[in-house]
Amino acid sequence: MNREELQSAITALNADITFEEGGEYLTANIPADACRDIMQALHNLPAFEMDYMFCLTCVDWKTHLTMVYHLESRKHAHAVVIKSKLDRENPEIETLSDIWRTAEFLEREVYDLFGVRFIHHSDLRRLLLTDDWEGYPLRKDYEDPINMIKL
Amino acid sequence: MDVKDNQQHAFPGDVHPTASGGILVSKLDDVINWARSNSLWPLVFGTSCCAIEMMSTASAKYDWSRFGFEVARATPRQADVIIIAGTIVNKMAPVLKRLYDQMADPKYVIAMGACATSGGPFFYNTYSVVKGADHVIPVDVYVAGCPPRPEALLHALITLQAKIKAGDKREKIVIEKFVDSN
Amino acid sequence: MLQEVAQKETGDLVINVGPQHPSTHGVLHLVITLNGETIKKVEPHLGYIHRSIEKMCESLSYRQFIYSTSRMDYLSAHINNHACALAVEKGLQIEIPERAQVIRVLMDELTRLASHQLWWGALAMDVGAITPFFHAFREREVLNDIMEETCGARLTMNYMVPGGVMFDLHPNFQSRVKDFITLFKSKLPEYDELVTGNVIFQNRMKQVGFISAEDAVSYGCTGPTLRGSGVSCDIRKHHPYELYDKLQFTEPLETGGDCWARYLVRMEEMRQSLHIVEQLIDNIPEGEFQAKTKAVLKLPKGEFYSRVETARGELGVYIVSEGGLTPYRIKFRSPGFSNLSALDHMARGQKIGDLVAIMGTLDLVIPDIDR
Amino acid sequence: MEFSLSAIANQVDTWLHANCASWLALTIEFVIVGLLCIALFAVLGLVLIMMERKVSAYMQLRLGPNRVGPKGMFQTLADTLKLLVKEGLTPNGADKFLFNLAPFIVMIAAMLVLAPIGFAKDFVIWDINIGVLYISAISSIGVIGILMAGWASNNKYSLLGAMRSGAQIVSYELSAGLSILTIVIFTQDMSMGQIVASQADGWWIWKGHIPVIISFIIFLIAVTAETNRAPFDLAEAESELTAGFHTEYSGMKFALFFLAEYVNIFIVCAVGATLFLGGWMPLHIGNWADFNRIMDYIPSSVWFFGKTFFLIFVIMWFRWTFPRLRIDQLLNLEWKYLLPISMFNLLLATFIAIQGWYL
Repeated sequence: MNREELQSAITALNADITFEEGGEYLTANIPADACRDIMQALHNLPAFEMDYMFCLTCVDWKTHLTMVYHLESRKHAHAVVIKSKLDRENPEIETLSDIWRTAEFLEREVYDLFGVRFIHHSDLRRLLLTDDWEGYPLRKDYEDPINMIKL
Repeated sequence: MDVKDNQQHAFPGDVHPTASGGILVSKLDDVINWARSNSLWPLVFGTSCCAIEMMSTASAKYDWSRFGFEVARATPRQADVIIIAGTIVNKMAPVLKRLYDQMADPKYVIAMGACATSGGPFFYNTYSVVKGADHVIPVDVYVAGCPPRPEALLHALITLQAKIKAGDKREKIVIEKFVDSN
Repeated sequence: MLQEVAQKETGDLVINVGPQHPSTHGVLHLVITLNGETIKKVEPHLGYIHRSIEKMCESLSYRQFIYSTSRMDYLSAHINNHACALAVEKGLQIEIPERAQVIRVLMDELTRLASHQLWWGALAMDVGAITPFFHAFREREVLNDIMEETCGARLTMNYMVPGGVMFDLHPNFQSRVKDFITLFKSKLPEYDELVTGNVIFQNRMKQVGFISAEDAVSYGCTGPTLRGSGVSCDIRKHHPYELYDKLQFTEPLETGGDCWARYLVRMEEMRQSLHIVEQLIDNIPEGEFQAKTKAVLKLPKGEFYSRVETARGELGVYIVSEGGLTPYRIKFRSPGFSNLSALDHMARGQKIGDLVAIMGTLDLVIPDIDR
Repeated sequence: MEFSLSAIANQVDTWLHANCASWLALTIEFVIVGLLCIALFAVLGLVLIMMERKVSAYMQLRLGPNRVGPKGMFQTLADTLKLLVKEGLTPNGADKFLFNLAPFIVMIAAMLVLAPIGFAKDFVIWDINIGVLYISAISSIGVIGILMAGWASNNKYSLLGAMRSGAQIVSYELSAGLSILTIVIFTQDMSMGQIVASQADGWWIWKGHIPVIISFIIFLIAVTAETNRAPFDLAEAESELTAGFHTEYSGMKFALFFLAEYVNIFIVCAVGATLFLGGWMPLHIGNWADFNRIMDYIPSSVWFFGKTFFLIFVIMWFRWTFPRLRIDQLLNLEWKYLLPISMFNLLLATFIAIQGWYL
């Protein structure tokens, strides 16, 4: 599918999806509570068959957090970026680790560094930092006067 | 308190010169130091890039086996020198301390590369890097470079040998500094 | 404490492998649940070399941050730098001169060769044969010398900059690379003789660490790990960058899905890299080695994603720019991270010795995983 | 006068008996033999470790130790001295008594096997008439020390290593024993002295037909496994179990394990040389009297050590060439291949012996 076809096909999944202009990949903003259904459809429907999640990350926009998923279909060779806005104070989103197994570790990393809680994740613990670490270092307002020497 | 007085009442733990019978003991010490300096078995310990250069030092081109360093032990109990090859982060620091504690005396430490010396390229704006391995364990020899060349590591090992042969223990040097500064 | 309790209840043996352990190639920590010698579960604990590169990059300029990435996957330092340079160039929308492209591809492939040589030696050492390690380093040192001559460093080169490469090639480069090609071609059969043909080695590799194509894709495995399961995934083929669409090379595929398949894929990749270098070494065009760029780089507001094929798989660099001097957020999609997540799946039901072999064929570089 | 160890031994014996009471002479001889054994072990350790390092360096395109003393000859001396004065740690959770006992058991077991081995013509500590049986019995005691070390260390790696070692040595004892039996069948004597004497007209490896060649190969494989050497070094398995059963040992206790490994190699190679390559017996070819006489001029001890060191080199060659086997492959190799082959081989040997087809 090319970009336009993909856009119309994804719009058909959920009416609340908006699209961003420009960018290398087609970028869709989806509501967080519908995330799991849309992702399931993107993975399972033969028209999409997005079997490969090549990136999962989060961006702190100071007012809110945005989850960013990069998906690709190995069969159809099309790719899409899915974004989902999260509340900064209480970030929660359904886990995708049972759809793409790679998400299990990537979500743990995001939990570790951004504090996003993934509901129904089988093993949500800190991955890179020690268990008693305070705060979420990749957030923009993270301060650590002891360890961090600012330049 | 003047300097002379300070030297007479030396720092607690300082080595007192023995009255007599020193020749045999000091000769034995020399022999032991010779053995120790020529048989430095490194611990297999590498955290990042420097570990690759450490492997290069072991490889045929640089060949640290010439000096008898090639018996790299995987268990800290049998190692003499720990070459900190790479960055030490906060999560690793307790492990490094533990490894050091597990080693049998006498034990020596080489901080290989900028990261182990000072945090190197990861000094600023990082939240997890220990700014120098000497915050965790005492270091005998520092090697500069990111990563240091194998020759630099060999030089560090030879410097450590010279240090052991001279009989200078870390504690002694610290004490001398203390006395001098007074 | 919890482990002790679990141990008493189930009779399983829980052992910690790492963070300091010869087979983890760094500071990976694995908690392994054993039933006798058979592995029931492997749980990786990461972060023992988490150097917060992503946070650090947020305060470095677009020229500076590239240097920290060569410390990430230090065995493919050039390719890491390349990915970052590509992402920045995407933002700046600059075309780089053809000479620079050729140099980049040459350096990438030489790095891949060096990385695979080290992997080959380390894998053999993991399964107990120490000698191949030294044979691999013999050829690797030649490559290191070539790198040093042109880039000024043996391992972490920092040679690729936005707009091209930092310096021009050293005058000796061509002749030395040609010498290396003849040398390595004569040594490759030796590699096969020493390790590939060894019956013990084959037995240690075959039917070990199996992962099916579907699972491997789901785990996000890339590079030789996925190609060993028979899925074509080479970024150089599917999303060609620089000159790769004009070059002749094949993507080696094996369908076994076990360690042996991954081994064969990597061995063939070495030959393919050599083939690519051979095509380019006589055809380096004259001209500029760097495009004209401003002294201070500013990326427009937006998101830029570049993908390259490192020696371990797909590396993605995701830059979010707010239009400032530094990236607003940067994310490295490292190949090792996803490959590692499949370790538990591959190792279950195998023996301890197999775990070492599996980790060897995944070719993990821990700083690449932890970043 | 030609050099002969037995002549020296006899002179000492005669002198002692002439000057002392017989019980005193015997006691002094015991002490001398004990001291000689310990000295031999110390020298063997130094020489073999140096040899290993040089052989490995040669295989790996390196130079090996060459800085300490002339040509690096004092390297292992420095290592030994250092280990002597290094702190010997005992872990907190360890069973202290067993932990400290284990290295000595391994070492003593290795020393005991020395008794029936003839180092030169008529130069043997105790030519017991069941020498072969004695060797195979004593050499399996060492594994108890290894199991002890693994258990007492209170370390999971050590335990795994020790268990592996136990399984391995118990299995490979069988093949080693059966391959030794082949020679016993041909010689029809269990005394090591008689076995050497039976090879005066040709070593068993030449005149023993196919069964001896097969059993020689099986013997080499089995003893490599019994001494825990690569490719059967699963008990140590550096890349899997860090250092296996001696993970927690440091200083002198570790040095004992290290030394015992090399002494064991020497002993199994000495046994192999005695059984298959004629021990101290010079190379004799049929009735070439002149040739045989020239060979006799070379002292018998040189023959013995030459053969032994050749076998040691072969075993080192294995170590630096082959990858390690996995534990199940290791046991499969023994129980599914080596054991049936050696049993069949024994049958074949018996048949040939009954028919009297050997020279």
